[in-house]
Amino acid sequence: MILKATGISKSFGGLIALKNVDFHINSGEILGLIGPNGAGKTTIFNVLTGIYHPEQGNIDFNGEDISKYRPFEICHKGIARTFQVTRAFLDMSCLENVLVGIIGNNPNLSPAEKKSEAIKYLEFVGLKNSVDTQAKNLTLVGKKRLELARALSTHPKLLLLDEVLSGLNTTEMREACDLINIILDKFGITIFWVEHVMSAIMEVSGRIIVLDHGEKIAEGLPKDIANNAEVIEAYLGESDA
Amino acid sequence: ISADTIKIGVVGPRTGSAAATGTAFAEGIDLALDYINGKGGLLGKKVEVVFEDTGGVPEKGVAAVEKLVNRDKVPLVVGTSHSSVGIAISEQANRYKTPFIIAESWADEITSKNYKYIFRAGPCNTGVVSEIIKWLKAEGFKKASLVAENTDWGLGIKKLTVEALKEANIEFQTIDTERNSKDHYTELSKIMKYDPEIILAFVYGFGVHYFIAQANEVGLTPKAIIFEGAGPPSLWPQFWENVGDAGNLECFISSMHKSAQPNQVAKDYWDNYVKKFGKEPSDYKSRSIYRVLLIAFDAIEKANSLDGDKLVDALEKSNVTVPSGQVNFGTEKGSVWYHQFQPPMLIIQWQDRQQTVIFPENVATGKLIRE
Amino acid sequence: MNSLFFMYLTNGIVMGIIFALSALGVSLIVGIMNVINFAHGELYIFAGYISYILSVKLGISFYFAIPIAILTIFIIGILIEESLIKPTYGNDMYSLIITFILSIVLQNFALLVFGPFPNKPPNWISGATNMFGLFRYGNQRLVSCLAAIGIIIIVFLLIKKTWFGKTIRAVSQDRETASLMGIDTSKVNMLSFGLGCAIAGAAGVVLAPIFPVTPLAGVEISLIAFIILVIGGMGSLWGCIIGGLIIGIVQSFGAAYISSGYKDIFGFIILILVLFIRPSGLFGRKAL
Amino acid sequence: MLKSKYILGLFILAIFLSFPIYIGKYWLHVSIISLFYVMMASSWNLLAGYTGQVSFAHAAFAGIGAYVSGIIAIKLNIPPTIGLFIGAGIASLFGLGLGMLCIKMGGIYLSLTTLAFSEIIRLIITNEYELTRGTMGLEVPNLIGFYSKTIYFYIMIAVSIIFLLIIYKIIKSDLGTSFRAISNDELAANSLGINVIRVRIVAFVISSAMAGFAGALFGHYLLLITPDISSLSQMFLILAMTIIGGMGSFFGPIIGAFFLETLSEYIRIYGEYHVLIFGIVALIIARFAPSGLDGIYQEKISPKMAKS
Amino acid sequence: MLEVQNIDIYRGETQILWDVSFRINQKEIVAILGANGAGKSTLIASILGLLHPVSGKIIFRENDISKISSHAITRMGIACVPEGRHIFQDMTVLENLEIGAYSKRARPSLNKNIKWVFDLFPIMNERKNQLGGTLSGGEQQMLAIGRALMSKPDLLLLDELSLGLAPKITIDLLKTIETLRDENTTILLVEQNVEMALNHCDRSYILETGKISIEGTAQELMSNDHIRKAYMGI
Ligand SMILES: Nc1ncnc2c1ncn2[C@@H]1O[C@H](COP(=O)(O)OP(=O)(O)OP(=O)(O)O)[C@@H](O)[C@H]1O
Ligand SMILES: Nc1ncnc2c1ncn2[C@@H]1O[C@H](COP(=O)(O)OP(=O)(O)OP(=O)(O)O)[C@@H](O)[C@H]1O
Ligand SMILES: [Mg+2]
Ligand SMILES: [Mg+2]
Repeated sequence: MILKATGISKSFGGLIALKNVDFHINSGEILGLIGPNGAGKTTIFNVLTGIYHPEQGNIDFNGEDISKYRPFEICHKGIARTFQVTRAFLDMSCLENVLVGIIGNNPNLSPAEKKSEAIKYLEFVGLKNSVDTQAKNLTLVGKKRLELARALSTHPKLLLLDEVLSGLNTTEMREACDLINIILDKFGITIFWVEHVMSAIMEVSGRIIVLDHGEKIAEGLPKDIANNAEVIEAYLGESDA
Repeated sequence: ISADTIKIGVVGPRTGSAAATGTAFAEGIDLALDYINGKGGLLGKKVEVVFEDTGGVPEKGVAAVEKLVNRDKVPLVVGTSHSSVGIAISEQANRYKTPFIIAESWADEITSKNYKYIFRAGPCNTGVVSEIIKWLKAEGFKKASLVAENTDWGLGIKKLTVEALKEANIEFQTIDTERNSKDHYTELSKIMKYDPEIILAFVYGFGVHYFIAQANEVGLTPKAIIFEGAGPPSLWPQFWENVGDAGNLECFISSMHKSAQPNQVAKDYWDNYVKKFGKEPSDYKSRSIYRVLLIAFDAIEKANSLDGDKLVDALEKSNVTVPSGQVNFGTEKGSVWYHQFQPPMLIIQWQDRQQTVIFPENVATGKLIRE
Repeated sequence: MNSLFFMYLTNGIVMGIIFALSALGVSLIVGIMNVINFAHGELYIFAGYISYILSVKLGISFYFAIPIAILTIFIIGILIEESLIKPTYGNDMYSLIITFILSIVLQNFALLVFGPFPNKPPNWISGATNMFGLFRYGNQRLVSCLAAIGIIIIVFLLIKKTWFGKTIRAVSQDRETASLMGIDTSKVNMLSFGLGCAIAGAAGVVLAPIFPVTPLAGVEISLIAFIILVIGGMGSLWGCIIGGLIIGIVQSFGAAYISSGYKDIFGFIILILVLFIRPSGLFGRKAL
Repeated sequence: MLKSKYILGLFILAIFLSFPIYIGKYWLHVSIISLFYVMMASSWNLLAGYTGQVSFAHAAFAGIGAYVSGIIAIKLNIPPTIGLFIGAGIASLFGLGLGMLCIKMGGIYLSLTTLAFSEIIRLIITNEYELTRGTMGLEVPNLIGFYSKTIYFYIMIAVSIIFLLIIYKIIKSDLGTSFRAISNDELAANSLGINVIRVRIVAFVISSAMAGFAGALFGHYLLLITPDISSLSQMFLILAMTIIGGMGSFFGPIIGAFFLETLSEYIRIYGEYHVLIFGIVALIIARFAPSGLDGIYQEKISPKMAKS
Repeated sequence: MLEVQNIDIYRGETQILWDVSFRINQKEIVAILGANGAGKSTLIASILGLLHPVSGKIIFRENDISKISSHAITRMGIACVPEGRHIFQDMTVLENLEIGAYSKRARPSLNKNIKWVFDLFPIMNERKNQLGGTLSGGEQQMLAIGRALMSKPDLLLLDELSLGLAPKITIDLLKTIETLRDENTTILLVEQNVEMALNHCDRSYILETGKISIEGTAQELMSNDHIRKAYMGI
C-alpha cells in the first residue's frame, strides 16, 4: 500500500465537499475515481496535494502523515498531479515549463542534464516538436500533455491525473490510455485518476472508487462498478454511453 | 574664471513645498542684478547669477553647491531657506572653502559652529525668540500655548522659547504638530482645555492656515490671540482664502513692512519692486535674497578678488547698507553671533485684513487689538 | 475629560467617513478593473482646483462649479483610460507602474500651473455647531461629511443594484467572455475608470473647502486610500468604509493620547496588524 | 560574435575606468551618483522585473542601510567599511520581515504594503530626531581616512560590477526560472515542488541587502544622509530609470540610470520642469515602448546591424 | 441562417483555417468534428468575431458579420459555450446567469429563463450563491451552458459540450439540445466524442488541419470508413 487515507472531511463554508472518506491506493495499481459533477473528486486531489488541508482525517503516504504538508513538500515526498483546468506557465516555453518541475525536485543535476531530462519527458508525451513553443500557444490538449510531462518530471511515486482524457476523440484516447499504461510499467508510477469517460476508465483501471456528494458509495473491480445499481442511479444513467 | 562675467551662486527651493520662496528669491535676484549691472557690474565685469534648486532638501542643496563650486566655479554662494539645507550646505561650503552667506535658515547651529566661511545675514532662532519674548512681556501675556512642528527648526525654536518663557515667568503648555497636517481638532481641543491668552505657533507650512481656520471653528479665537512665528505662512497669497475671517487679529513676525522702511535702500527696493513686477512684494523673502546679494557684491568689490579667504576678510569688515540697515557681522568666536547679522524683526497684526505693525514701539503703526 | 473624549470620537468618525470617501474611487477601480490608480490623489486635487478656479476666480456659484468639476475629472479619467490604461489590461503591475509615473507627472504639472500654495474654494456654510453642549464643531465639516455619506450611498446602489454594476464586474473578470455576452467591453472599461475618477473628483470637491488643495497633497490622499484598501480588503466597498472609519478613529485618539507627531504612523500600524491577522484584509476574499 | 561582444564590453569598461583622468571633478561626481542608481535600479529590477513583485520599499531599504551604517559609525565608532555590511544586513532583515508579512498576498497587496512601509520608515527617520537628526540630516564620516572622489569612483564601480555579476548569475540560474514560473502561476509552481514563499523571500532579501549596501555607500560618499534617501521621489527615480532602460532586462536599468542622470544634468536649468520632464519621458516609454531603451535596441537597431 | 464563405484565419503569423466554407440552416443541429488542433475552436472564435478573417465572409441572416466586433455579434442573437468555460470566477452562479441575459432582447424574460436553467440543472439552484470559480469542473460547464441559454439565442455555438460532464448529465443535455432545436434554436456543435455527436446531429462537417475535408448527413458520415477509423477507433 502506497497511500492510505482515513476519515477525510473537508467543507467549504456550509458545503460539505468530502464526508469521512476512506480509501487506499496499492502501489503499482491504476486506481480510478468517478462520480457525478461536484461529487468531490478534484477536492480529494487538492487535499492529497496539500492545496487544501482536510478538517479531519489523515493521509498516510509511505508511512508518513502528509495531511498538514504544503504543496511543494508533498511534491518532494513523491506525489505529482495534473490540473483539471490546466495551469501551464503560459509565458514560458514548454521546455522551461518542464524544467521547473526538475528544478523543484532535482536541483543538483547539471544544466545539460536538466535539459535532456526535460526533453525526454516532452518527447514521451508527444510534444517533441513543441519544445520551444510558448505554452500559451498550445491547444487545450497540448496543455494537458504539457501538464503530464511536468508532473512526470518531478519523479513522482504516485501520479494524480484529473480528467486528462477529456477533449480527446476516441482514437486519441486510445493512445492516451496506452501512455498511462506505459507510465505504470516503464516508470513504475502508481496512478490515481479521475475521468468521466467510462470506456477508458473501465478498461484501464484495476480498481475503481465511486464518490457521490462527498461520500464513497462504491469501490471495486470495474465490472462490478458498471453493474452497481447505486452507481448507475447516481452517475452512469441507464444508457449505453 | 570666465573672462567677462562674475558668476555668483544662489541656492533656494525652486521646487517642493516651499517653492514660493524660490519664486520670491528669483524676484530678488532680478532686482539685485538690475541694481549691480546698472551700476556697471563688479570689478568691471558683468555679474551673473546661477540659481540652483535645493527643493528644500539637504541632499539636493549639497548637490547644487557641488555643481556651483565644481562646474560653475563660483567664488561665493548665497541663499537658502530651510535650516536643514543651510546646515548641510554650510558643512560643504566650508569644506570647499567657498564663502556662503545665508539668507533665511534660522537654526542657531549654523553660526554657532563658528565656521570661517559661513555667514548669516538673516534671522537666527535666538534673535527671533528674544524679540518675541520682549513683545510678550511688553503686552503682559500671562498664559501661552506653544505649538511647534516636529522638524529641526520647530523643535529648535521650541526649546529656546520654552527656556525664555520660563525665565519670563509666563505659564505655558507645549504641543507638537506636523508641518503639513490638515486636521488640528485634536491639538485644538487640548489648547481649549488649557485656555491660554496667546498661542505661539511655530509652523512653517500651510498647516498653520488650517490651524488658524479650525481654531476659530472650535471657538478658541478670537478669545485667544494666535501668533505665527515663521513669518511667511501669514503672508502667502492664499492666506485669506484659506482662513477667511478667522485670520483677523492674527499676529506674525516679519522683517519687512511698507511703513517701516529704515533707510533709502529699503525705499528704493520697494519702489523698484513695484515698478518691475507691478505689485507689492507679498513676503519678505525677495528682500532677503536681495540683502545677501548686496552684501556679496560689496564684499567682492572691497576684496577686489574672487579668492575665498580675501572675501571672508572683506565680509568680516562689511559695513554696507542694505534694506534692513547697516550690516555688521559679529567676529567674536564662541557664540551664535559669530558671522551673524540679525536684521531687525517686526511683530505685525492683521487688523481688518490690513497689516499693522504693533512692535517694536518705535516703528509701530498701531496697537495690539484683542477681542 | 469626557467632553474631550467625545470630541475625539466625533472627529474620528467624521474624518473616517471623509477618508472612506477619499478611498472610494480607487477601491472601485481596483474592484472592477484590477487596476490600482496611483494618480487617484492627483485627480482629487485637480477637482479641488477646478472648483476653486470656477468659484473663486470666475465667480461661478458652487452649485454649478461642483458638477462641472466632477464632470471634468470624469472626462480626464476617460482620457487617461483610453490613452494609458487600455494597453495594459491583463497586466496589473504595468498599470500600477504607469499610473505611478502619471501621478508624479500630474503633481509636477499642478505645481507649475497652480503654484505651491493651498487653494480653497469658499465654504458652503459658515459657523460652527455646538454639539450636545460639549464642544463646537465646524459646520462645513458636518455638511461635507453628510455629502460624503450621500455619495457613498449612491455609489453603493449603483454598483450593487444596477445592471451597470454587474456588467463592470463581469468585464473586470474576463473581457473576452463578457464581450460574448453582448457587452461592449471597451466602453464599459472606459466608463468604469471614468466613474472611479469622478468619485475621486467628487471627494476633492466636497473636501476642498475643509482641506484646501495643494499640488503635493495628492500623495497623502492616495496613501491613506491605499492603506484603507489593504485594511478593508482589495476592492471591497464595505471594507473601504470600515477601513476609513478605523483609520479616522485611530488617528484621532492616537494623536490625542499618544503623539501628534506620529499621527500618520497609526494607520500603518493598523495595516501591519491586519496583515498579520488577516492577510487579505478585513473584507477581502482569500485568493486560491 | 560573442567574442566581439566581450571585446566591446571590455573596451567600454576601460574608457569608464579612465574617467577620473579627464572628466573633471564635477562629472566624476555625476558618474558616482549614476553608479549608485545603477545599483539601485538593477537590484530593484531583480525583484520587479524578474519576479513581478513591484516593491515601493526599495528606497526605504537604501535609507535603512545608510542610517544604520551612519548611526553606528557616529554612536559606536564602528568603522564605515564594516558599517556598510551591517547596514546591508539590517536592511535585509527588514526585507525578510516585510517579505514574510506581505509576500503571501503578492501582487497589488505587496506594492501597497511596501509603499506604506516606506512611508513608515520615512516618518520614523523624520521623527526620531534624537537618533537621526530628522530632516536636518545626519552627518556621517568618510568611508576611509581621507576624502577622494577618485577613490569613491573606483569603489562604486567595483561594487556595481559585483552586484551586476550576482544578479546575472541569479537570473540565469534555476532560481531565475523559478521566479518566472511563480509569476506565471503560483499554485502550479508550488505543486511542482517549488517553495514559492521561500523563492520570493530570497529575491526580496537579496535585493533589499543590495539596496541597503548601496544606500550606505552613497551616504558615506555624500557625508550626509537625510530622510529624502527613502522618499517616494527617490523611488520614482529608481522606477523611472528601470522603465526607461527596460524592465526585466539585464542591461535596462544600467542604461536607464546613466540616461536619466545625464539627462538630468542637461535639463538642470529648467529647475521646475525637471521632474516633469523625467515623468513624461518615462510615461512615453512605458506606454509606447514597454521594453524600454534596451528593448528598442534589441528590436529595432540590433537586427538591422546584424543584417547589414 | 449562418453561412461561412471561404474564410482564411490567422492567429498571429500562422494560418489556422484555409478556405473554410459551410452553412447552417434554421432549426438544424450541425456538428463540426475534427482532431485536436484542427481549428474547430478557431472557427467558433471567428464566427463570434474574436478573430477576423483575412479573406472570405461570414453571413448571419443576410448580414456580413465578419468585421463586426463580438459584442455586436452576440447582440444579434448568437450565444456560445466557450471552450474552457470562462465562468466569471468572482461572481455568484446567479450573477453569472444574469449576465448571460445582458442583451436587451433577453432581459424581459430573465426570471423565466433562470427558472428554466434551474430546472435543467437542479444543482445550479443549490449552488446559486456560490462563486463561479469555486464550482467543480462539471458544475462550471453546466453554468456555462446555462449562461448561454439565458439569452434565448437563435444560434447557439457549443464548443466541447460534454467536456467534464458526468455521462448521465451528458445524455440529458443532448436531449435538451434536441428539444431546443425543436423550439427553433439553431445549434452548432463541436465535439470530440464523434459517435455521440453523430447520433444527435442532423448534418456534420469534418475539419482536418484547417480545411473542411468531408461533409454530409449524420448517417452518411457514420458509415464513412475513414471517419470510423480515424475518429471512432473502429
Ligand atoms: N473553494 C471552494 N469553495 C466553495 N465550494 C467549493 C470550492 N471548491 C469546490 N467546491 C465545491 O465542492 C464540490 C466538490 O467539488 P470538486 O471540484 O471536488 O468536484 P468534482 O468531483 O471534481 O466534480 P467535476 O467532475 O465536475 O470536476 C462542488 O460542489 C464545488 O462546488
Ligand atoms: N492563441 C493562439 N495563438 C497561436 N496559435 C494558436 C492559438 N490558439 C490555438 N492555436 C493553434 O491553432 C490551431 C487550431 O487550434 P484550435 O484551438 O482551433 O483547435 P481545436 O480544433 O479546437 O482543437 P482542440 O480539440 O484541441 O480544442 C492549433 O494548431 C493551435 O496550436
Ligand atoms: Mg473535478
Ligand atoms: Mg478546441
